[in-house]
Amino acid sequence: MPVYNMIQALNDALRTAMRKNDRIVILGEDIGKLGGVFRVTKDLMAEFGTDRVIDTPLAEGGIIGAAIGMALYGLRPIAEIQFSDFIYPAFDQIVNELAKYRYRSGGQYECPLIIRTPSGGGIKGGLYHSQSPEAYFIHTPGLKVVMPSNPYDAKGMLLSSLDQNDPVVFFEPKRIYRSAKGEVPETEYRVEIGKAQVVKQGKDVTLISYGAMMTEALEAAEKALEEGIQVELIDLRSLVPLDIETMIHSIQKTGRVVIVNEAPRTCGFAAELMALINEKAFLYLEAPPARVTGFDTPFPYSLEHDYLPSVGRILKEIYKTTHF
Amino acid sequence: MPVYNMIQALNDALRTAMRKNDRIVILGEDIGKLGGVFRVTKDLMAEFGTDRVIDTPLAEGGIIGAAIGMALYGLRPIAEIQFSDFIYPAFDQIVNELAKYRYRSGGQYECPLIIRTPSGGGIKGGLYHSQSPEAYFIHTPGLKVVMPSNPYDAKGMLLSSLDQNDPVVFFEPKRIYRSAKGEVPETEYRVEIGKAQVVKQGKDVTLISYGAMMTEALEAAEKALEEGIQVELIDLRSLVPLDIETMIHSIQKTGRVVIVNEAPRTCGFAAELMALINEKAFLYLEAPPARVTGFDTPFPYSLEHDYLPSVGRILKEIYKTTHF
Amino acid sequence: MSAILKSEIESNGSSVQVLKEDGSLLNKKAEPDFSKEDLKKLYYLMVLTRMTDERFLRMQRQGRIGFYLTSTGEEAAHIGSAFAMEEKDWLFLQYREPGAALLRGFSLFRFACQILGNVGDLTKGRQMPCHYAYKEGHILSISSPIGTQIPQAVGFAWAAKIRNDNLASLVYFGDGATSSGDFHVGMNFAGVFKVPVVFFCKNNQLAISLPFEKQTAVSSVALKAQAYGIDGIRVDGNDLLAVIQVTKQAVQKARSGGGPTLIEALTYRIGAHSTSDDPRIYGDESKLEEWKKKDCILRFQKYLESKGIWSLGFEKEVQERAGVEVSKAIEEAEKLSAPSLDTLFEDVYSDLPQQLREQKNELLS
Amino acid sequence: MSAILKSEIESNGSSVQVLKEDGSLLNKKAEPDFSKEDLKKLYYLMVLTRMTDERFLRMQRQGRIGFYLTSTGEEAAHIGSAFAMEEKDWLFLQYREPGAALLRGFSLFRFACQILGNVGDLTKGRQMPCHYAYKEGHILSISSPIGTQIPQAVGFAWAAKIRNDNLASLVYFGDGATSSGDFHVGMNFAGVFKVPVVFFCKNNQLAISLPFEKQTAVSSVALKAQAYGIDGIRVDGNDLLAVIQVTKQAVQKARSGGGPTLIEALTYRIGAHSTSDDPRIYGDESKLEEWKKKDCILRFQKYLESKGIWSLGFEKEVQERAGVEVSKAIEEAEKLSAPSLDTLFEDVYSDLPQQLREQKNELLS
Ligand SMILES: Cc1ncc(C[n+]2csc(CCOP(=O)(O)OP(=O)(O)O)c2C)c(N)n1
Ligand SMILES: Cc1ncc(C[n+]2csc(CCOP(=O)(O)OP(=O)(O)O)c2C)c(N)n1
Ligand SMILES: [Mg+2]
Ligand SMILES: [Mg+2]
Repeated sequence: MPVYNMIQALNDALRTAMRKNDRIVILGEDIGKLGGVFRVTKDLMAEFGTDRVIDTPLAEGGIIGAAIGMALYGLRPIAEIQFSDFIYPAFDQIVNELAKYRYRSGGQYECPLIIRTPSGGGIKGGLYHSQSPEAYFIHTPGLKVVMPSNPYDAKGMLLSSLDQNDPVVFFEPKRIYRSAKGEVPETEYRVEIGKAQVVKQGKDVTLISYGAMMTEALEAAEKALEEGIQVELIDLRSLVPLDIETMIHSIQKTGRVVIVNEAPRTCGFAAELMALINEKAFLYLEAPPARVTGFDTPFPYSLEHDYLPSVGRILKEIYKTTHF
Repeated sequence: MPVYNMIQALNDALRTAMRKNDRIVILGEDIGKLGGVFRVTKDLMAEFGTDRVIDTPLAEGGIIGAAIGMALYGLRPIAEIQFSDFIYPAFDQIVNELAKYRYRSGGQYECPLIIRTPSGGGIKGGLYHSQSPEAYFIHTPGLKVVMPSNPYDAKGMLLSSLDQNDPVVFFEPKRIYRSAKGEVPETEYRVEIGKAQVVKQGKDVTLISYGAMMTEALEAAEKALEEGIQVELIDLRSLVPLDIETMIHSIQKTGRVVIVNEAPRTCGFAAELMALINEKAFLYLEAPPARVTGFDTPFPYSLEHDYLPSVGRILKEIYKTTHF
Repeated sequence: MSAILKSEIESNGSSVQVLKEDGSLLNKKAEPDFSKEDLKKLYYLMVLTRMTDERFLRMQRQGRIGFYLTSTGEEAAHIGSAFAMEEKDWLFLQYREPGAALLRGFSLFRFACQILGNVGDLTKGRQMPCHYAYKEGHILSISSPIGTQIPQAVGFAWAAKIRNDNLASLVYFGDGATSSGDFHVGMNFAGVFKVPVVFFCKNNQLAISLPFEKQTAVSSVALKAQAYGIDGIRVDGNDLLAVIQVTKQAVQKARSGGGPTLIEALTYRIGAHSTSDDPRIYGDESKLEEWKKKDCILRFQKYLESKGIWSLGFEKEVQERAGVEVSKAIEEAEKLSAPSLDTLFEDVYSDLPQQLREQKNELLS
Repeated sequence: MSAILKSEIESNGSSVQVLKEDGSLLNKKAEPDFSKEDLKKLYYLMVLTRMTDERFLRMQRQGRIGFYLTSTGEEAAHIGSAFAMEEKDWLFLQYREPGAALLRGFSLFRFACQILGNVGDLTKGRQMPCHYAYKEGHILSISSPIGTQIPQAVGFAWAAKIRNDNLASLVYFGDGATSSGDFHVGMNFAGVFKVPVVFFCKNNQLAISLPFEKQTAVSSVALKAQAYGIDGIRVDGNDLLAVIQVTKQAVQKARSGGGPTLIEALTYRIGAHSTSDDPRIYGDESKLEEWKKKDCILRFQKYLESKGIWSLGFEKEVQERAGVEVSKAIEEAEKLSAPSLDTLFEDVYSDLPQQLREQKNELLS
């Protein structure tokens, strides 16, 4: 089995799917000859031609608007937004149109469109190449929202996304695009959308994260073990739909939970998870659910590693929670 | 003191402020001769002329983009977005530009811009004249977000918003535009941004809401009293910054809390309030914080009153919480 | 297609006409050779559309429906253009083109059900009146946000081109919509990728209260095509025959790989923007009177009269037939009740995810 | 201003030139009467800008800075236009106009601090390199999202007009930016309200990897002005004198109430898009070679030579002075350390609200 990084796994997923289904077209800025600024679409234009690998003008609203039309027609478009920080010119098309098309047409139409977009900080990108805007989309009914944290899931979830008859916003944690490596089957396998993964079992405290933050979370879990704290680590992977069972099941066991994500705190996804835990496992809680998140500021440049949840900050919350 | 509805109070606030400060300009679609589709800007063009009351072409991105430029210049623009459902074409300008201008310029520039926009359902507006998108803006550092629930606050908070040197998204709960009436001083008074109001004191359970939902919340509180439950009802009014003290103080007393807002549930503001309550008052909680919200669907037309939190649904949560 | 019109599908500001305002032919050679059946059908549809508007407007005033949008005065623009498309083509509507939907077989009964938002509504009572969707007739879903359908129509037609399916899409929008970012990106994409789409701007010279001359500083929407390397043409929107001809040429050009065309149909909004609007506050009375005189149905009627098709008897018959059709549809529709509670949760996704199942139980319990 | 140019500020596709490619005058009458001082200053600035680019590029390769964007080959376009504005005017930059900032007094030291993101950075180390803000020099804050500055510049100039302040704004953007919705809404608003703004498009014929002919189907950005009732003009972007003249005319027109102008400066991106880019994958080698020959500094140098200003000795002096200036600035800047942790929480709001106070304590404790 080849060992791929995230970029290679995603490239492989695209190629695999496009070979099998000629209704798949991909479109975005610089995805053609250049192969995308991160090379996720490398060599695809050479193989599939300019009708199926489309370099668009600089207009995210045009990319998503046109992709919606393609999906309505019966194609399976995969749109790339170069950085998730630049998704907002398409926000109206995504939240008012894409997310609501099935509903408002009474189910007559459907819009199976995948929006791939790199997100997250830690690459010295400053305010506009580092954002984690997933909460905006999680708050929008009609969208599915996923974020894999490793090459295996990246390929398997991208292929699963193509099975969905609903729009999927597919966030790619760009900080670990190259650093996350792993074995990736050459076959056309699936990783189910809507299922979390228990990465590490433990009985003392549940640690929940997703995306690039899984790296810090895992390290924190390992460090905590050195102090005798057994952390159960969950990679959500799929944010909408959410695997509530796996999460609640773990908390029923541990009674303690720390949530880690890098977006700004207020009204972020960690808040929603805390709310759900309150609703579904209140009586099991032996400490308040805690969150380690980005701060409520724009994303900085020089101090980005102070902004991002660190192993240290996660550990601190793990200790606080276990000693509550 | 005159008795005004919300529209009259807002109109009065605008006139009062514009008479005093000639740097205030207002701009938006149909706000001139027509006076806005809800008449909030009625007669202002006649009084202040077309340089200060500006009917714009149909482009929300243009309205906010231009208003940012005006604010940077030193004017005090107040932009109207005709319905908050139509704010998304300006989303990029709001979240990437307006919210971050001060930060990214290292404090060299500031952007004191007020965005007034009617929001919320219950007026038979269907998917696109009913939305409550406040969570998107609450999740965006750099913005202040408010929503008054009565004419007195509407005028007082609009005048206070003009004192802020930060951008303010000013949501107007349009369902109660005409139905909410009250005495409104003719003077230039202020209602402080960042202060909640305890509308009704009670010792059994804290009920938190804002905007049009205050109507249902108050009715539920009164009904609960008939059953012997003393509800403490809080009108948040200001969502960012949030009056955490008032909220926590109340919960420390009651140990129980129900939150009501009409936006879709997942990742909505109620989740954030629940998270904050966990963080700040966990040991006081005698029952899990509960939320009554809109459902995770687009906003419907025929069934809108089933979608919106009703007195019945609120009461049910109050009972559940008090009998936990 | 006559050469007279053909040469006009170029970027210029002048306006194409076939019928003079008195209904006589401007140029004999430009007359299309439609069958009497077609001419009668078109006339009926225009009358039916206007009558439908009147009836729903009245119902709104009676409180029987919540909201309505008329297309009075603009029937030729949208019916003519829809007529010029083939059945296999797809139409993206703004909201003020009921005649186009009726032409595509959207029954008045379904229309009434949509307006009432009842169980007979194909869209399950989810949208405001006049925001329907009718896949069977190749009518996409109408939404309120202005301009959003424009890039969607581009993507749709583009997909057909990619699949080598020989069909086109036509997208309607108003003069107000030309100011939206979506207009710009849609036009630009269509130009770059030579997409088989027809952009059809119904310039009724008003966007709620804003007159066209304040919407943009250019004198004609058609001129905007030049920014995208696209052909633009302005047609007299109250001239049914000219609208049909110009649209036919545009769609033929699209199908044969010639790329998109922007058609501007110049007309005027005779009624209010919607039942929520009060044009007395901002309206231009003299312009309104001027345009009322140019009524598109009257002009076509005079043409039909000159062809020996229209007569007082014919008119009476048309009016009666239309009247019965509308009445019956409304009567049938009003018998139906609101959609059931569980429909609230359907169609958000292709399935019903757990959280919606729970929320549904919450509401129904 | 010479009549030769004046007549050119009209919507047409042709390109204005003052200097031929060999540096000789196309038309004697079009020659501006700049002082020797000004000509020398302009030359120095162009050389300094290019040298700054080279030095920072090298530093990036050495790992001393994280990212950089050069403007090589495009110096005339942005320096000439900035020079044409008065000091009281305001400039909205995209990101590839360092010479404009230097002209406005943004010191190389401050520039280097911004690139290093250290305590000397006026913007407190918050943005990527080349995204500065310099209020003292009337330079607005640069952001990454393409096109956003366009409607902002319109609003800014419009505010000046409302206040009867006699000043204008100029906004820079690339050919790629013309596809954004913000370009459209900004242009349209400016046309409707006759705003004293100059739209300055540096058409370097590339947007990262996308060549201009795939960005839009129209042959010239200047033609897009027609969609908005605005004057459009294409100028040879490698001709410093032509850029200055055309911009001066546009800003004078703006000030005198004549409304906005769209200037397209045709040039070419000689370097990579940024240090993250690799143009070997997509570049057009022959076009690059062709444009390298049209270098703007060389052309201006030849003109100066013909005026007896430029000589080998002069060149050496300029190079040395610029070299020292750059080296000193970098040296000084590299002495400084990163901003302190508490700056993370400053400037989100005018004050520090409670939740940020708490988060700050969380981080610092
Ligand atoms: C993005 C957006 N902004 C504002 C509105 C409110 N609105 C509804 S219709 C309309 C005017 C549309 O004018 P035009 O496109 O000319 O169509 P017409 O109504 O004249 O047929 C406006 C401003 C909207 N629906 N969408
Ligand atoms: C809204 C948005 N989308 C995408 C990007 C990524 N991006 C950065 S620069 C660029 C190309 C810009 O081209 P142009 O406007 O011609 O300027 P140039 O770089 O050629 O000077 C792109 C696509 C962005 N910054 N903003
Ligand atoms: Mg109109
Ligand atoms: Mg460029």
